[in-house]
Amino acid sequence: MQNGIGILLIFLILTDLLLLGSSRLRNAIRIAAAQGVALGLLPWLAHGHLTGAALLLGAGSAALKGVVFPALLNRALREIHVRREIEPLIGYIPSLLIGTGVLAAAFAFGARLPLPWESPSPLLVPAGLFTLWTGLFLIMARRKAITQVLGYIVMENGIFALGMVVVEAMPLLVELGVLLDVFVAVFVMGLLVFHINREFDHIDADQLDALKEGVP
Amino acid sequence: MGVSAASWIHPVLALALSPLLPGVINRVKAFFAGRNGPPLLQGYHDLWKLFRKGGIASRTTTWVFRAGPLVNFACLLAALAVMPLGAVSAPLPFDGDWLLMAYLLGLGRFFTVAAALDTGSSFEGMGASREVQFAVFAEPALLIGLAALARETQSLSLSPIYAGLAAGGELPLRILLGAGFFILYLAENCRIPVDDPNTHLELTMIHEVMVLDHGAVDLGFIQWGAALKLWVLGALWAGLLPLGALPGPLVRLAAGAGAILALAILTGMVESVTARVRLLRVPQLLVGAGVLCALGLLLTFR
Amino acid sequence: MTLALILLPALAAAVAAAIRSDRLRRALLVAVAGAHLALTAACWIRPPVCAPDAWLGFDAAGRLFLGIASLLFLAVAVYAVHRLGAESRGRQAEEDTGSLFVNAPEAVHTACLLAFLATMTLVAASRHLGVLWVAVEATTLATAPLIYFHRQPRSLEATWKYLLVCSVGIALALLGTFLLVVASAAPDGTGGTLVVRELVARGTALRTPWLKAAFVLLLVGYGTKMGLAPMHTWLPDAHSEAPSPVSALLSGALLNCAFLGILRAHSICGAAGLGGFSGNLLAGFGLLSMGIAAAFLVNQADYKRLLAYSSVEHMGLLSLGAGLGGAALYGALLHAVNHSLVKAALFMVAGNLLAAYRTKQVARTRGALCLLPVSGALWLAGLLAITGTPPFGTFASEFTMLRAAFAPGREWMAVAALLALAVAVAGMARTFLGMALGPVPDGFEPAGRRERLAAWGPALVLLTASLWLGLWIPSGLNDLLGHAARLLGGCAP
Amino acid sequence: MFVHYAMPLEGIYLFGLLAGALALLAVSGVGSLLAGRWSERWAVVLGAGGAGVACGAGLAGAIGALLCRVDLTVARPWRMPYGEFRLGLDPLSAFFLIPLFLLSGLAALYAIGYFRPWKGRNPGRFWLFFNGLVASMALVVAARNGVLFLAAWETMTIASFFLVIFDEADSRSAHAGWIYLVATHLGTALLIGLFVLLGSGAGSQDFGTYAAPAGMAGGLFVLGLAGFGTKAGLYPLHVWLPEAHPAAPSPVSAVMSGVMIKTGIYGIVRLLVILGTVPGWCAWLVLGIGAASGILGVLFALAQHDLKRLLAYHSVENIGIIALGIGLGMLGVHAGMPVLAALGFAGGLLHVLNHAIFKGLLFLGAGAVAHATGTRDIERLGGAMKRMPWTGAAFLVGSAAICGLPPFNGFASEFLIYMGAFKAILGSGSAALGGVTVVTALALIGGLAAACFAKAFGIVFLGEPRSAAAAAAREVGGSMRAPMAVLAALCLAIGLLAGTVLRAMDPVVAMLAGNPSTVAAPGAVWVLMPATLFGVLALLLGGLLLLAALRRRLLAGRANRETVTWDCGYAAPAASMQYTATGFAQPLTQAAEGILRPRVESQLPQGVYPASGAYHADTPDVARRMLFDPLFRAAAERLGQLRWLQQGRVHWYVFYLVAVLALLLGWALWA
Repeated sequence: MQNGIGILLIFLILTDLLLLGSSRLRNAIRIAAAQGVALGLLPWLAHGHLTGAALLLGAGSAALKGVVFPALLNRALREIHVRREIEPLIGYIPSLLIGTGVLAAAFAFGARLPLPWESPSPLLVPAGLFTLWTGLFLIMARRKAITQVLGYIVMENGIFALGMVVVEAMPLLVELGVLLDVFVAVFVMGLLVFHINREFDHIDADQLDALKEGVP
Repeated sequence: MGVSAASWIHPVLALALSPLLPGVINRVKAFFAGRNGPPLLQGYHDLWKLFRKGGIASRTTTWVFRAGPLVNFACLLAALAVMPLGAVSAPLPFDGDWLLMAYLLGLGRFFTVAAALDTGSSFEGMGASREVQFAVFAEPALLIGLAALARETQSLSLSPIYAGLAAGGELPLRILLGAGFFILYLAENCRIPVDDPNTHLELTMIHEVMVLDHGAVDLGFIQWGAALKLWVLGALWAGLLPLGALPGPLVRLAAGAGAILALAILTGMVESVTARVRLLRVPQLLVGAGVLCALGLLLTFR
Repeated sequence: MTLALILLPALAAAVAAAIRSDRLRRALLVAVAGAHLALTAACWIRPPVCAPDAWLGFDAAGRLFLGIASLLFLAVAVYAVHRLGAESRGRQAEEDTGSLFVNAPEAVHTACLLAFLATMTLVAASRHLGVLWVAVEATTLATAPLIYFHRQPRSLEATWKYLLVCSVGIALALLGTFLLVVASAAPDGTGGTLVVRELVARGTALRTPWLKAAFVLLLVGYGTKMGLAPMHTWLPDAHSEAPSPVSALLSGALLNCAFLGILRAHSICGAAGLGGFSGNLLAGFGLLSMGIAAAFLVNQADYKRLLAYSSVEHMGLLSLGAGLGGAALYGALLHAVNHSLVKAALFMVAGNLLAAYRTKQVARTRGALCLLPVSGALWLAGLLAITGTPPFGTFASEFTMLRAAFAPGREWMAVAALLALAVAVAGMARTFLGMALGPVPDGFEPAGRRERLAAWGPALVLLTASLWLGLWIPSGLNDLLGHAARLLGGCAP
Repeated sequence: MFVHYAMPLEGIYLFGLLAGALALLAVSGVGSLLAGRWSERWAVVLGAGGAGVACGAGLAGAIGALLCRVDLTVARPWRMPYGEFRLGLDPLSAFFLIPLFLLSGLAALYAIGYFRPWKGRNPGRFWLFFNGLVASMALVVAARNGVLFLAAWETMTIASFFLVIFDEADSRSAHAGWIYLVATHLGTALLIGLFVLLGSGAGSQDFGTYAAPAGMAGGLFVLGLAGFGTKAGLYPLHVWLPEAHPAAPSPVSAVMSGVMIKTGIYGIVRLLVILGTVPGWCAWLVLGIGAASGILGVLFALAQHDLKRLLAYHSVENIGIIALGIGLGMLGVHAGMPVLAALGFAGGLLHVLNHAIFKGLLFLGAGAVAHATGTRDIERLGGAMKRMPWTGAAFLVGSAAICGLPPFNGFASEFLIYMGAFKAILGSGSAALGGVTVVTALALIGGLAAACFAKAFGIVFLGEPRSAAAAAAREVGGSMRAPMAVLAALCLAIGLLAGTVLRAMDPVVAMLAGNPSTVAAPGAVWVLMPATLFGVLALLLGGLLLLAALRRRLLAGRANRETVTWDCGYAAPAASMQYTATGFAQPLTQAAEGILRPRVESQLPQGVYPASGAYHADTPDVARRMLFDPLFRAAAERLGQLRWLQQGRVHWYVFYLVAVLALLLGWALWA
């Protein structure tokens, strides 16, 4: 079990680094999907035994993040003919360097937040935080609106990973509500991306800067 | 020395003798100029003549124009009621009476100025403007000087002040205030070096130009008022002399009147030896008077 | 009762989406709003009893915020019906850029409005932090389409920013919620809980570092939604681009919901003996928000953005009051009520001005008092109310908070707050007066043009309510405020 | 004292009268607004009638309360945080209520005629705010609870604010209104701090429980001085005054300048009562500010050529004189010189009453002139005396009174302050110095004021009209004349009966000068207002009548001719040849150029036969130009620099989130 979860978390971190370095949107979507599926296993691995709730939840999130979201995003990609993230606000190499730095920080934070009980894995908190940060970074450092949606999903993955450790404190209903919200959020974002593409003939979020304070 | 029958003599004396003062001054000036000059009693002749003439006034004017001379004259009458002479108490003394006196002069000035502006003449407007300007500088000097006297004699009414002063007191103080009050006397009465009462160029006049349009009775009251003003301020100055030593109120009154006449002679002399200063210099002159009075006040802080 | 309050608008939303006839749908909107307010009133008069560990139920704080939301919604519903009636069907030109656009289908709009009410009710009702999170995120999702009612680039951009920034923020709040479970769990990892009452009861048993981290995440997350600087950046865009009725609801009701979330977290920290920690954070964010907002209020060129920044400032004031604690918390709750009333009214008046002048530019809006006598007068009254001038209620609440702030050792907070308020007054007064006074610009119909009752009625009602709260606080409200303040760790003055 | 402490019953009656007046004001204001939707006539009847009756009742109540020395407090619960309806009526309040109701009532009567030309607008809008203003002012004076006071205080501000911007189509009113609103708001901010600190000791905001935290009395007094001084118009916080007063309709200017700014003085005095003792330097501060306000106020007045602006600056001057009086009083209390204290406070407070009367009169007069000619520019007026004899006579009385000339009321109050100063001078060291300061300042102010009103009255009312509008002026109607007549009569009456007025004021003075026994003892206040003084004044008037009679006799039966003004031989005197206001004041304004910094546009005559020449001097407020405007501009610039925060990129917005989060988490977990 320990190894299983350890491997899974390593996988999580590596995929994050991949995301930081990948310019092809299609790849990025695949990676995120893979994360989602992997996370679906997490509750099971984290608690050894298989409660119905954990199963349902894992399956649900895996399905959502592994199938629905990629389908959504790929469809969007097809509609708007965007292949890749061209000249991101922060280049790939710097992104990776920063990423490694933040990974270290994540471990530091993890050390500051020791799980009160014997943790399924010491990697859990750092990996979660790092994934969360990766998502945020994608939102901050990439131009395409669709990449930002992706970033949001990755960020959700990170939070989900951290959430799994407390799965049985979270009532199933609430967890489902959370999943529903995330789904609708991503769905609406996707819709907006369509609209942006239609209105502006591009989906470069950094060019959406009509609303700002003119200096008097 | 409180209010006595003698107190009432001073106002009468002032009314009677004041027309003499311009005559005296002119006579002295004439003497210095080597002329005979007008008779001493010319002032009385003028009044007699003016009070018997028919009036003439500008169409522009209103009742303010006619009220001016009367108010001014009434103010001086009231001022006489609080003005002691020769250390003889005034008829109606009270604490702070000098304030009333100063402000009565102010009231008179205000109405004279108003009357001048009522004609709408630019000359008289000019004179009025200068009059109020000089008053701004003269007022503080006068009050500071009186404050010095009050502090010196520890009393708040002219009569006790001058009574106390007559009994003795600081010589330097008397000299400083004497000089200061003399300048005020010249300025308030529009004498040389501040103003030239018998010039014939309107642009240079102050007091004379303000009364250009007045005639007959009004002019009479103006001239008499001017003479009274000479007297009142003269009395203010004369009080600084140590007349208290003299015996009996009547003698002291006589001495006071004599002092006022002497001041008139002095004025005549000054007028004949000095020239009129430039209008821009006048404020400096008055500020100088203020400084003298302030020094006097400082002397009392010891 | 509780469920009815939540389900009524939710179902109505579904129905509204299906209704074809505009007239019917609008009638439904107003009717549901009225019914909801009636239920709310009933819930105020006889609070429904609920099990201690129930997830849903209205405690004092919940009832307070429910009341605000419900009252505002009715007023806005009436106004919105008027505005929708005035909206043109086909393509129309955007006020300032002149770009052509069409409106989103009105059915969707109405449905979203009702859904928005449902989610806000859920927020007020939730006593379980997980449910709270779901509800708050749901409000975001329900409002995004509302902001994008005018299908034009600027509002699209605003919607994108709103959705992205708020979703990210609230996601952080979710993480905070999880950490709270860890903080509350027993050593063996079981027994973690998210029921607020339960958490408060456990008090100091909660794990400090986890609780601290949780609070920071919740504060940043919900603070984003509440519009605390520097996470407020989405707010001016969304408020200025949304149709005025929606702006009114966002500013008056939505921000409060987020504030409620923060208050819940704060009360837990207080119970755990970390009141100082959370209090200082709240006060700090409060002052920062007030300062930054004040800076943007000076020489603000767009009057809807102006109102938005003013909301940021008042959210800062609320946060400051909550942070100061004690009677200031009472003041903050009272101020939440007052601010909602006034700000909603102002946004509705702004809507009238926008409709009349066809511009949001302050520079091109002159002589409102002559062009729209009623709206112009309300605009000035709103200025006085929003700047905390007695006898408006805002003064009472601000005075209560300032009085608490003048405690020894932290007078500087009171001074800083007063300074920010003064800057805000100077900035807003110049803009508002310039708009209200002066001659009507050429090309506009002269004064005396009739204004529809529906256009100014709701604003007048809300402002009057605020005025009334400045003259006399009804005992019912006073008790409620007191209870809520005590519940959240404060006290009544 | 003739009447001893009142039976509570009387007090209750008087109090009821007051409360009734307040209620009536509120009701009639709202009623007038509603009635105005249907009939202008009824709006005026309701509004003016309500104001008139209420002010009458209030005046009666206030005078009664002062004479009976009522001192009682009534409290009703008020569900406001820290709030309570605690109203009090003591000599101090009663005294301030007297001018308040008097002037407001007369202004209401005046307004009827003043607004008659404004057809087609709901007059209720005016009456709502006017009656509201009066009511709130009365409430301010009667309030005994901090929250209630502040509420009334700000209501007063709002009401007057709406009256200032009453002419909403005038774009300048926006500017005036802004300055006014901001200034008063800043003042109120200070007051909030003051009241909170005063109440911090006791848990309540009840004046009775107020107490200064140890060692903070001085600081609190400064706080109050700044807060109340903003409303009162003390230099340099007066900047709103010369903007707002001219912008407001004249009856409102009269009330604002005559009464409303006095609530600031009331606040300062009430604060003195609450604090009990303040450090000595506070007295000096008040003296200094008073002197500055007085001298600078009158200097700037001298340089104005908008009649109402000129009067506004004179309000600054007179507030300065009042401050001088109060400062002397504080000095007296501090130096243990009860008579000095009594004189100072008595003079200051009497000047409050007097200024209300003559400044009200002057504003109403100025309003009448503007009403008749359509202009307030002195340079375009002239010859009004012939056309508006009533207004002219009233204005003349007001001018003499404001210059402190006998026998009018201004002289009485300035006399007291002077006497206080001289008492101080007779005394020792520091007090004497204070005395000298006051004497010098007052003397300077007196001279300058005389110059200024010689100009204001002389140029506006005398000579020939300087414009067609001025030539076409007609006397105003009875409803506008009557108030001016009443006020003019009061100027003279108080001037001659000041002693009696002072007797009535004795309990007020006793509250401030402390230790009533010394004040009430012989040799106290009114003894220093000696009967002889009034004897001399009577002599003055008698002499005047006598002289007038004499003149008539002398001129009887003689030829009295009329002709043109003597013009140095120039055949056709024209109105444009007259001295202008600017020219009249020029010697003095030039002397004070360094302070006034006027903007001069002059076109000197050119050539041998100059075709034209012009001289125009404009004197905007220096405190505003040199202090506040640059300050506000700089602040706006600094704040504007923060705008890059909102530069439109959503990436940055998310970055703010992340940065804040990282910082706080770090701080939470490590610190």
